[in-house]
Amino acid sequence: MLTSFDPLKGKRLQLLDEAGRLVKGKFPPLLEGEALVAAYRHMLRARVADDKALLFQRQKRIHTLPVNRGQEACAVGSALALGQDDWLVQSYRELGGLLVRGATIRNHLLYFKGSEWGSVHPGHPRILPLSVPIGSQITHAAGIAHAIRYQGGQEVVLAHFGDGATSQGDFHEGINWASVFKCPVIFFCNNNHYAISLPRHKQTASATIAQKAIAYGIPGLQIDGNDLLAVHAATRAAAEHARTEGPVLIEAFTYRMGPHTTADDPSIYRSAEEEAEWQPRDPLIRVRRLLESQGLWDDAREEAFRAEAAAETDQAMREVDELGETPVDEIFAWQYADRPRELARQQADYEAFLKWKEAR
Amino acid sequence: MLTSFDPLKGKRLQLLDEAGRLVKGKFPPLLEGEALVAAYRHMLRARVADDKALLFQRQKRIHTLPVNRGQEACAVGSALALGQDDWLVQSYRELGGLLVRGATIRNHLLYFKGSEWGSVHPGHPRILPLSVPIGSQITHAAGIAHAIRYQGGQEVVLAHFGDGATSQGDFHEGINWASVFKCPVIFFCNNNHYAISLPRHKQTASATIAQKAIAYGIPGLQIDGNDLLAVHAATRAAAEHARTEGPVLIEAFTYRMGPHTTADDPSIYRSAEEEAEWQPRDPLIRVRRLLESQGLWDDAREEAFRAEAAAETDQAMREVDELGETPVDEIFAWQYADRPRELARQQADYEAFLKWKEAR
Amino acid sequence: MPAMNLVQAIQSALDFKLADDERVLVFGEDVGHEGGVFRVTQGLQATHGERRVFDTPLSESVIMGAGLGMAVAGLRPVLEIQFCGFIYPAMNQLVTHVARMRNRTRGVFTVPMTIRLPYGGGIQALELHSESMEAMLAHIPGLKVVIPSTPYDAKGLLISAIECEDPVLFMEPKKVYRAFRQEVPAEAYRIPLGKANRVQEGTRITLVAYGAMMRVARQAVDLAAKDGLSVELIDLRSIYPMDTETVLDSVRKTGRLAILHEGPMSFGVAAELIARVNEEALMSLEAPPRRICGFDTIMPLPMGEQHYMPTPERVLFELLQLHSFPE
Amino acid sequence: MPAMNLVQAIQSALDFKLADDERVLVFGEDVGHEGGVFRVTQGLQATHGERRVFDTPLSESVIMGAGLGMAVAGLRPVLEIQFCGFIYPAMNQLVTHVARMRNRTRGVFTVPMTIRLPYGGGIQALELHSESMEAMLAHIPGLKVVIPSTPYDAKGLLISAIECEDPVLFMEPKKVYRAFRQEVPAEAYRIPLGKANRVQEGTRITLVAYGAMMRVARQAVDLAAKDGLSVELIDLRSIYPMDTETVLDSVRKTGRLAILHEGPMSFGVAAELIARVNEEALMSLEAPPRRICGFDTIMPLPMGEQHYMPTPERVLFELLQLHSFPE
Ligand SMILES: Cc1ncc(C[n+]2csc(CCOP(=O)(O)OP(=O)(O)O)c2C)c(N)n1
Ligand SMILES: Cc1ncc(C[n+]2csc(CCOP(=O)(O)OP(=O)(O)O)c2C)c(N)n1
Ligand SMILES: [Mg+2]
Ligand SMILES: [Mg+2]
Repeated sequence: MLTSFDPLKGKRLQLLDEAGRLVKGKFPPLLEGEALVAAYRHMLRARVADDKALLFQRQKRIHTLPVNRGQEACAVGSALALGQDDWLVQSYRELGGLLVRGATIRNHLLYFKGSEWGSVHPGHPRILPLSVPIGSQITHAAGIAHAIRYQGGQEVVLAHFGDGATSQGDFHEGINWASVFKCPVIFFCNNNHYAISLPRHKQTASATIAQKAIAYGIPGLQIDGNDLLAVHAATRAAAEHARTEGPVLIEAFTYRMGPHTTADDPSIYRSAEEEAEWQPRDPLIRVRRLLESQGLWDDAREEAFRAEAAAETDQAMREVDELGETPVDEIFAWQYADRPRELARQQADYEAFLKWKEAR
Repeated sequence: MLTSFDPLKGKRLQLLDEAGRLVKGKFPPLLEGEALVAAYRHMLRARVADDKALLFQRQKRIHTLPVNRGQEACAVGSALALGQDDWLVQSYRELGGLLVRGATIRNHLLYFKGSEWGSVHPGHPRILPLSVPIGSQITHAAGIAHAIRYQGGQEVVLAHFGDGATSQGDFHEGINWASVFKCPVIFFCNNNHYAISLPRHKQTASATIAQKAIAYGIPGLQIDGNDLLAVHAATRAAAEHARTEGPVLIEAFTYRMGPHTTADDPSIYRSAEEEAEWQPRDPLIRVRRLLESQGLWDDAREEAFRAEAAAETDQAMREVDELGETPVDEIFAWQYADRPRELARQQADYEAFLKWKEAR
Repeated sequence: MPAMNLVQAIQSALDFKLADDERVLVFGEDVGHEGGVFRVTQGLQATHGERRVFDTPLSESVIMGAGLGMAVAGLRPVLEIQFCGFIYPAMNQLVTHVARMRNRTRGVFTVPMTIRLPYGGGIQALELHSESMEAMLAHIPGLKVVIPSTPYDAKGLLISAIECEDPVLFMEPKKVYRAFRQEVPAEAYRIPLGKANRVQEGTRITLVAYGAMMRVARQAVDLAAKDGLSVELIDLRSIYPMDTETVLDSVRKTGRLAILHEGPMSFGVAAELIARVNEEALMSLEAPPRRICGFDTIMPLPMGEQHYMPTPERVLFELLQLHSFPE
Repeated sequence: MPAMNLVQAIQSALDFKLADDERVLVFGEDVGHEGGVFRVTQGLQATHGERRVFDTPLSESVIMGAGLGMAVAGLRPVLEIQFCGFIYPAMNQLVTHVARMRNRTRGVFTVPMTIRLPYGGGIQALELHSESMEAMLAHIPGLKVVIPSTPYDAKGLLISAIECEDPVLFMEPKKVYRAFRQEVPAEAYRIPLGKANRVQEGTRITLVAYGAMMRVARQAVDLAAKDGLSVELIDLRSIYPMDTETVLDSVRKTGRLAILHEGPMSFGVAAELIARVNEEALMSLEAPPRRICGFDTIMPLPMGEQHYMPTPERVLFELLQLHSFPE
């Protein structure tokens, strides 16, 4: 698959079209039957949690957070291609992928309420905490993959980032490193057409992001990022390649249907028409249609699962609502393995203040 | 020319072969007759100055400096394609190009003896001081070119850098910027096959550096960097393109015949055989052969010019030998347009020490 | 005089300089069409055009490096780094080129460039959206670093920064952006870089602060007054060069010094100021100077942030401790 | 015991840890086949193989970022940044990830990584080959910064750094690399991070230095002794954490403090130390502490460097001034 897609030919892999019909071609879908239902549930769960989180933010129960709507196929389809021991190096808009790997909605809300414990996932799956400095996580993926090769492991690393991230030096340096050392990384670009307000065509002058792979002598392909089956198949193929040959760059052509974060107002920089155009391409709709056409899903199941996910999210929010501020000791305890005298002193001073304040 | 060279086809532009014969083809040489003689003189002058500088360094009259031997065609051929008002953004191995633009051998030696005045060229031609942090100057070229476009100027910027520099984030960010804003820059990579000890094939996994242009949607071409005519023609074509369409990436395939700097020992990392292979490809030899075949040059002229350049270099060295240490005031005077009280105070303290020392 | 908040005052300075000087360009991530994530540059592109006010790709190193190139070519770039926590990718350009160009070329090439840098915490923001790293920046030879605390100062200092022949880091306290309004002249005026401002006289303690911490300081000074403690308050305004004289004058009078900043304590601005006061007025010090600062830890996420950010009460506590020395 | 110079001592520590712990990898620009531009890693690739000791592309940001990735995946990277002046491209990775990972993930992911960083001037080098920016690095919460001054200390500190569970910047004074030899045990030993070393007792002045400045300090102390002035000399060794106690003990005895470093004075290490001494021993100070430092300018090129770099004579001058206060 990887070699049959020349990034300069303007092709884009699609296995499931907007009407929810399987595209005839040489790549049979890898997700079928109950596995496909499970995948859809992941997407739907992420969608519900994301919608609710936006609401919770408006209620000031959590703070500013990125919005995932529209990119669920990218996150879920790619994460489903990973094995248990593979690594997920996230950006910050891959909620569905985190859930696939065992992260919880509770932790998602906890993080955005403002606790470091939100990055500590049950059972410590191999998920790096979200990465705020754009593009910087790309180099971490290269390093983890380097370690895997060194240790003779068979794992791969899936690194997510946006179209904006491709302008950063770290994108370039990270992929170059992985290419030179043939590290097992899938570089997965969620090209959602905007970096906050900057449209993709002002971000870089290359016709595609996939073609940037040529700069590193590695395969690059553009896929329909709203097509769960294409995302999954491409990531599976890339993982295979990564394990034996080295890195791959995938450009997933998608759209951020919501605002950049809850603090953003997309109406300033994009038209209602454009948003409307992407509406029917919603990645959930087409999987649902396919499942329905196969008798694997229906309105009742949709209702029931949505209600379940909503209840789970509400419950998680209530739990998080209960939590009080970060204990003072934690602020000092986790910076170093030991506690340098500087920190001990600052803590003692601060605690003296707290005592005084209480006594006053 | 630019469009006829697909960087993925493995072609390399050559107009003058190793035997000093013009290559038949669609690009007639742009340097002929007396202009070609002048170009050869620039190369030879740089060669002589470079050889002597190495010697002066061994005599401890100057400090560590980079060695140019082998790359004279790159520096001279490209600089000769510039007009009076164009900008030269140098790396640190383009002595020939500096001389073309009016810099002096004296300043070259002065800089490497250790004076900032070595970067101040007579008449202030548009030459940026050499850039030590690898690749960083690439972004400056983009910015200068941006200013040119903003001001509606017709100038172009020629930015030199090495194969090692292509691994830096600034290479990527600088070219991306220039591509997005269609800035008039010629990105000229002196691929001399080594970054200190690291061979080119360990620097990046792409088959050529030229193909990295595809990542930015701009033309990229590989040329024989030891071929003065190819360098010149490619840079001229690139300048034309830059003025109207935006940036171009040129990969000049060349070889650093000497050590990285006077502090380097290349025998650690490359074989005598390899060095011997490149000997006959010396960029000076083939131009000289061409000139001789056209009756424009001979041993006598060679001798005479070499002697002249040697005398000039010796004289420059003697002048620089005379110069004493940097006056104290200069260290404080040039940091800011004004002199912050911090600096005034530090200077006063230091001068008090000097006075005390003298009195002791 | 119109009443402006900090955002409007900065906008007004930018608008003035764009109209006043063709060499001024304003750019950065999202600063053009959108007007910046804080809307500080809102409307400027509409007024001055896309050539003057524009969006850049998401790459801080080339924003800084291209800015240097423009400056060298004769322009006066005013660039924005979206948050202080994102200055680091541009650090190489800043230290090795922007700060050095004048000295390296003996004035042939200079960098009259302004770097706008929203900074500071207390806004319950995401990671790396709340840092205060002015000490790191002020340690770099060749840069000037200024931090306004009010709309009035912001406008006057920003115009001076843009007109300065050297690179200036203009750090904007996000927490103050829309916190209050103040009368600010519609026309242009300048406040010299490198001058502190004694905003309130007092007799027993000298309290030095700047930026967003000035509001905290004012409240603490009021609280102290209620406790009968008279505190002299100085707004440092400029971190480099630093107006040591104004602080020295005050310390010679009060004998006691407290310095308040958000950035990590160790190797911070407070340490530098203490060193300078030692050098020139040690014998005036009646008590150990107190540093009221952020901790030597990363900024906690919002559920812990209130511990990190100095509050008026914490400042009061420290002032009382300082006052009661020796005890 | 073999006599080793600094280069050999560092090499010996690296060799030991490579043999001792499979998780240790050594990499950076030119460190593999060539053995580094200073030949510090010479022979290590031959002994331990290309998988353990290797060359990287010329890109500091990914050297740092990939190092972090390796550490998170369970390895113990020991990476080299070729010169202190080239740490800036890696600054973003260092500040926003390396220094923060443990705290952000409550210890799930940690970064036991050592960053070797040749630093310092006085070697008539090219631009950006002589910087001393330890204060900037020590201001970053989450990092440890150590600087040996002797071969013996270097070996013991480097082994401790590699075994440390947190990221350590190990700064190597280039000027000392081959300056002298010292007896250094062939076997492994550890010197704890964060402990200063009182290398010479004295009564009238406490002089604190570290790294390459220790040699200058020793000479100055000898000169002072000839002038009848007894100076206590402390090698700080660790910039963060800083062993304030050892300095305090000494200052309480001598009453006078001088600090010597190469880096720019303002916002430097000396300021921090003065602040700490103020906080805990102000009343012991009989004279204003003196900072003997690099200037707030870029390092001049070699023809001016001798002015910038503190010399034994300049230190002596400052010590005498300090001693004669008040005059
Ligand atoms: C180094 C850095 N610069 C700026 C920012 C501010 N910022 C946050 S998200 C963002 C846009 C990212 O765009 P993209 O990479 O396309 O990802 P998306 O948000 O679209 O998923 C910017 C500029 C940042 N987080 N890090
Ligand atoms: C940012 C940075 N890192 C490391 C160095 C040290 N260094 C100086 S030259 C060099 C190799 C440069 O190789 P290349 O770009 O191919 O240029 P060449 O020297 O071959 O002309 C290195 C690593 C540096 N100057 N700057
Ligand atoms: Mg995007
Ligand atoms: Mg090279």
